[in-house]
Amino acid sequence: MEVEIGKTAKYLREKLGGIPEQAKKNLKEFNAIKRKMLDALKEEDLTVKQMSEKIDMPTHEVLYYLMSLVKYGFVKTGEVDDMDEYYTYKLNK
Amino acid sequence: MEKESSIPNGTNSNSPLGVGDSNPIKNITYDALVIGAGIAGGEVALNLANTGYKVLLLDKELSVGGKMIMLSKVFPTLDCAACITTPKVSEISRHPNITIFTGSEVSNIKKLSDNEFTAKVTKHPRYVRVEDCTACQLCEKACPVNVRDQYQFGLIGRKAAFIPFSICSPKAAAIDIDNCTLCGACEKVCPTNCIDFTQETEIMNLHVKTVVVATGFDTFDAKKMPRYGYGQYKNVITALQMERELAPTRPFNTILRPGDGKVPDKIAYVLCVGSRDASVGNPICSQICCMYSIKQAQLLMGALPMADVTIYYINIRSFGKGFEEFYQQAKGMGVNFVKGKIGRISEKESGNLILRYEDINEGKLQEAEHDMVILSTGVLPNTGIEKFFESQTLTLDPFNFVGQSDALASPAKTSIEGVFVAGTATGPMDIPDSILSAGAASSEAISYLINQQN
Amino acid sequence: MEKKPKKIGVYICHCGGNISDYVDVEKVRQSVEGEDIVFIAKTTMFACSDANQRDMVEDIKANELDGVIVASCSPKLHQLTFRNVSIRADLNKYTYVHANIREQASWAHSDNKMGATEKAIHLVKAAIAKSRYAEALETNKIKATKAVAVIGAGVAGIKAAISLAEKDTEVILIEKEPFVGGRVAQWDSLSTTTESGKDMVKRLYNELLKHDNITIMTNSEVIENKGSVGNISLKVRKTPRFIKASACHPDDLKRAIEVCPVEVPDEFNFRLNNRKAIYKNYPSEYPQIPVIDIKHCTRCGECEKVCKAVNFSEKEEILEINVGSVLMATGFDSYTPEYGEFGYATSENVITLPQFKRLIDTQFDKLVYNGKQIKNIAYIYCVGSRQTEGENTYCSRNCCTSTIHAAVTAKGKFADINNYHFNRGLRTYGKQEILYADSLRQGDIYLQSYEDGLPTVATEGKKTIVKINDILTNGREIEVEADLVVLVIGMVPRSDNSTIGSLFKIPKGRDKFYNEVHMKLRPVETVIDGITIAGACQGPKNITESINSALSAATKSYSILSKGELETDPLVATIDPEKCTWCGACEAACPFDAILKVENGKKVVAEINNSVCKGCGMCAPVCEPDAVNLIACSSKEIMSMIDALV
Amino acid sequence: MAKINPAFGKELNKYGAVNFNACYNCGNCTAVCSLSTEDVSFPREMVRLSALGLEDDIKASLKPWECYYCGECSTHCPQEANPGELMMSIRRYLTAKYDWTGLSGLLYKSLPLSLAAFILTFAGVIAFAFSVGFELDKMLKFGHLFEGIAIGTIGLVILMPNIARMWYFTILKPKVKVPFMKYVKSTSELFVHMFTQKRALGCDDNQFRWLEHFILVIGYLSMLFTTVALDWFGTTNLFVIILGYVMSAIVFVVTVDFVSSRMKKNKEVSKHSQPSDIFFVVWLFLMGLTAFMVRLFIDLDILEMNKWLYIFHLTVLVQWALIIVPFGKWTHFLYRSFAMYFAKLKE
Repeated sequence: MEVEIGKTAKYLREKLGGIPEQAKKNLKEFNAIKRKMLDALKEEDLTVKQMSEKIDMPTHEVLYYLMSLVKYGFVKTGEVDDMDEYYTYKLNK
Repeated sequence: MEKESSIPNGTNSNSPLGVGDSNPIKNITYDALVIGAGIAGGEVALNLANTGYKVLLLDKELSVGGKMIMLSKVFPTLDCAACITTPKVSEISRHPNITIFTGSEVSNIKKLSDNEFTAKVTKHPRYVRVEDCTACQLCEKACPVNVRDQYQFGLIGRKAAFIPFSICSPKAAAIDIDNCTLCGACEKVCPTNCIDFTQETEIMNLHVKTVVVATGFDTFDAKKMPRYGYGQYKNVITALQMERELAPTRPFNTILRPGDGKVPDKIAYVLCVGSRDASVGNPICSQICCMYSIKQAQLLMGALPMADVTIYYINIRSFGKGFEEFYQQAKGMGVNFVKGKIGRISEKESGNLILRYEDINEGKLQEAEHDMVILSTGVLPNTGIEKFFESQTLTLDPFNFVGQSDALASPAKTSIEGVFVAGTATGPMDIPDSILSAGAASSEAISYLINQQN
Repeated sequence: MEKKPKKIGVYICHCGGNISDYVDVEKVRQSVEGEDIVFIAKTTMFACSDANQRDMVEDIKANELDGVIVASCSPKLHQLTFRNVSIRADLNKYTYVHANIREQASWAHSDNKMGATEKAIHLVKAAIAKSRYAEALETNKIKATKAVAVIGAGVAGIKAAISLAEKDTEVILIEKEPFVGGRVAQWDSLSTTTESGKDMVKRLYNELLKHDNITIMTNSEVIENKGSVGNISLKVRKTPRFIKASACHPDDLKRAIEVCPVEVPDEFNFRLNNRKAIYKNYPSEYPQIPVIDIKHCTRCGECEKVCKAVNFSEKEEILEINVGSVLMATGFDSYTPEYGEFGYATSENVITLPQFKRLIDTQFDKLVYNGKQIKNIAYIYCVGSRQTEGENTYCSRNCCTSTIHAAVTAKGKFADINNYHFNRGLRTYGKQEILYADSLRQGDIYLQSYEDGLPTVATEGKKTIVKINDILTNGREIEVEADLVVLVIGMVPRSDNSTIGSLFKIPKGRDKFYNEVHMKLRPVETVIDGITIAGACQGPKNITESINSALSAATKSYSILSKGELETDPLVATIDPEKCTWCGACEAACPFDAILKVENGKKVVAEINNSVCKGCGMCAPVCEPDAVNLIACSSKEIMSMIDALV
Repeated sequence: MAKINPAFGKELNKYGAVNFNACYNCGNCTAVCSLSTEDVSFPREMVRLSALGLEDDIKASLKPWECYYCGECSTHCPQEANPGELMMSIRRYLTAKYDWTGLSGLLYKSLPLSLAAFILTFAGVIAFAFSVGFELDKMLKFGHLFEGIAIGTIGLVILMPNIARMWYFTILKPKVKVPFMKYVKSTSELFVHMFTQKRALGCDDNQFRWLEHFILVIGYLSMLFTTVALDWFGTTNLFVIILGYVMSAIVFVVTVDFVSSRMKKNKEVSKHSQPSDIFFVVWLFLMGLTAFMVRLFIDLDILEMNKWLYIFHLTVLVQWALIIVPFGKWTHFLYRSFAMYFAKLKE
């Protein structure tokens, strides 16, 4: 079987007969969370706690996703509060 | 990077798109096989290569450098670990006598005669042709998937097409096939067309004259001590996770507690988590936890000048060269040392943690509140290596580390003549001791090789 | 002179925050990119990483650069790394210039970010100035002698010798004492094995004998060292044994020892008993020939009467040997307590741990000291280690385990003894923890103090009372009436380190033990090329650790010499014979004896021995007529650097 | 100033202590113990005192009685030094030390001696039965009389003096000053603990064990009251009869669970059970069971034909009253409550 360079994913997809369910689910979930978080940040800059209340998600998960979004360049870290405790996060425009 | 194609007696297995050819099992031959490309295995490979022997250096991870390359700074000199490992790693990967197989495993090791070992090498596909990858990260950018990054101990996410970490070697992307949605986005953006989903697991027959086991160590799984709440209380983390938070390539770019992103200011270290503890099956001392905790405490005091750091200990084991001075220095910097093992940790609604301990100096039960707790988890053997030896038994010690047949006079010798052991595969040790142990294994292996030639 | 302007590349390293946390690396880059010879100026997260090294090679090749500068950490760490980058890019490695902006800027001025950046800019500019004049140089190639002198025949030295000999390398094993085996020969019982120390030495010695490329020299001392790596010539003084090995029957020798009337304290048994002037420390000792301790011998002639082998006409010999590398395995000394320290020398019930170990090795059934049966033994830990007042601030690493091992052995051997351990926190690291647990289970009692509340030893009549404020019992004062107090003395650098060490110019650390170049990168090498260190001369170690370091050092010494040829740095001093007036100032200033006085036909001038000169520059400033020039540190280079700095 | 006595450990081993020397003083046991507090921290202190053999300090301490042996400290001990079992052994040791007769100590340390005592009492009962010609009425009458006399005598002659000695060791000798009014005011503490053992509720995951124990104590005391004060075997009052049935049934049913767990040794608490622990529960079980059956046989009117049953019951009763109550584990019941009372005084 000849496979075209640059289109090998298709080959494996066909060979496996589809995409692993878990991977599909995980991607869907991440995209939803990403959208929710970015929408929330469109309105105002938020700390982890505020985000947690706003999108109803435990703070530790908020931190994980938010920091991942910082890593991917969607979000950036803002100022720290007066107590030097919590940072706010904002959209990276 | 040309390494992968310089395999003697073999064709380049990664040749693209040769789909359909049923891969015949290749034979490959080297002088020495070094299992594990951590700091000990790397040192052995270098020593052997520098004296002219051809070495196959093999690691199951995607990068060489083992645990050390993941660390922040190292005690007692506070050199950054990367500054020490990266040049070594670079030397290893450039060396004409060393061939590196990452993402690979070895099994069925048989001793046929005195200078003749065979083994089966399994090379898992990376789905990236390493020699073509420029580590441009465009695939990483294009990949839509987000999963927990194992190289950051789950503190942050990464893509399914990813570069393991910034100083990894080989520095090339890899595809996490379990989490990949096979959307092909990475392929579309790759400027060198190095992504190749047609790659398959390769099996090779290896012939070598000597084997060095440098499989390193594992750390204690803190979840086995529910009374410390690891996994349940999000602000209880392990020292390796803190190591990442402190490292130059840190996930949060500052120190944050993972529970809610607060900058911690009362930090506690719990020593002897899973070491010196027969009740969890590991009665021996891990030898490094005191020192790495003291080191992290010093780094934390530097990163967060207002923070309080307390280390709860049974005995401080600062026994090595410059260690005691390093411990005294930490005391001088204001790190609190409290003698008493932590009995239980409970969580408050704020995410802060209550630590229960007996302050041995006072003989009194005490409770202390901290906003972040680091469990200094102990060193455990990386089990299973003995199962890969077939014709003769690789004997283990009572703690399941690789046994030393003549521990005092020839510490690198194992129960099988011609198989040597280096670094933490024999038991807990720090970096200098691992390197010395690797030096010893190299010496024995070179002598063995010379002896067989004569 | 200059054909076309130079093109260089400058790489400024973040050092993953080590530099960039304090120095604005981007600003540094901007302020140097405009310099005339700078063709490329880049910043990088880790200059030393494989990826960046690759980039550098590509940059050099693609842009045909004439030289590169990396502004990063100390050149001690990575100068070599980047010189090698130059080589891979087909540049002469001496066109590479290193700027240290970590130790000298970011670390030194972490309180002043502006100033640190400013300084870093100056340092990089100075490096650019140097690079302007940096010339391509050729390394010197020298032939190396494939032989290693191993100094010290303790277990580390013996093991290193065996390992080198196995690698087809000539070995000269030099031991100062008349017998080999060092400290390990003094112990019967060793931890983690049933083999005695003496048996282990015997086993290793027999292995030594199997190799005919090992020369064992006992009673021998190095007294002179010349040359440098690859070609080192040593003078060794060999003190005679005064006994001809071949000539005599062992029984006669035994008689000779019996009849000797001289008795001197036996150092081998830590002065617990006396030995004769003609002696062997123990029957199976190697070499298996007794020795006459000529310092104490009265020449009475009794031994000569019973044994033909005694030969007082043997003379001291000075031997010259040539080697390519020297492996130091000279070991350690035990700390000698001060007079009165925990009752040492003032109370007759106070002995040291080595003495105690000899005591239990030499006694059976009952433990008796000074004619008294011993029941209660108090061990006082950290005597001479972890001192708050005193020089030895370090931990001696293996005394905790050694003491517990002795205590367990004693309890196993003698009925009815009680062990009391007055410690400062047990350090039975790693698997040694099991021994500690065993000792607790057999009923040993541990009492702990901190540095500010050490135990006291008081003699009340015939009793010796040890008191401690025990932190394990809420700081209560606890006392033990001890029949014997054992001082757990630490390891200290050997008293003769200053003589033999300075002969080889081996640097010492804060703890006065020999110092390695880098604890993790080059743990057995010293800054003196070709001189490696092994075992406890580098710092406290147990047997396994000593052997590991000995084998590592052997590997290093071997890899230096295995090719038979060495490259040496061309960075040496040169003498302009025209200007030189031979005043001798340079010779006096040279720490490496690299300057020779020669007559060149016309006049007496100084000459540099290139293979010995380290290019340290000590000679240059003392030369009044300015006849000394340092290659790669020419006045032109230095002056332009100074200009850039100020 | 304290002098070490390393031989003391061997003495404690005779009371059942196992491997406590292995302790390296990390304090984990104190830290995991849910009853330990800043002011009253244990068990490590007791382990340390035992290792050093500081006997006077152990005798002066009430801490051994503050422990209800949930076993957490032993489960989590990194050195497997069994601090929980050590506390138990110290309680046995203290019981022996409080006992002025010295018999407790002998019985704890020597199983043959304990067995001999049981056999001797059995012989005594047989001898008595013989002397009254195995007449059931006489035996029943005597049995009832014996109960009253034994309670009084043992209380006055053995237990009261022993409590006094406990008070001497823990309050008077260590020179703790307690105003008289405090003695009066604190008495409530004594009875609350005696009847409820409420402190044991503080032990983790221990609610069921506490409840079982509580029911047993109430059942036992009520059975005692029913048989002694209300003359259960002699009464015709239906209420008393039923009460006796219920109470004795409670005693033997609950003890079955206790015995079986001792036999299985599956819980930390019962891993190192000593004969004295087993005697205690087994005899309690036998007391409940035989009393129940005796009354049942009376009601079925078949006791006359089964005199051996009553002799058996009487033997159990006599052994209980003469061995286990004054010198055996029964005394825990008293010492614990008094320890709480004295602890209150010390506050």
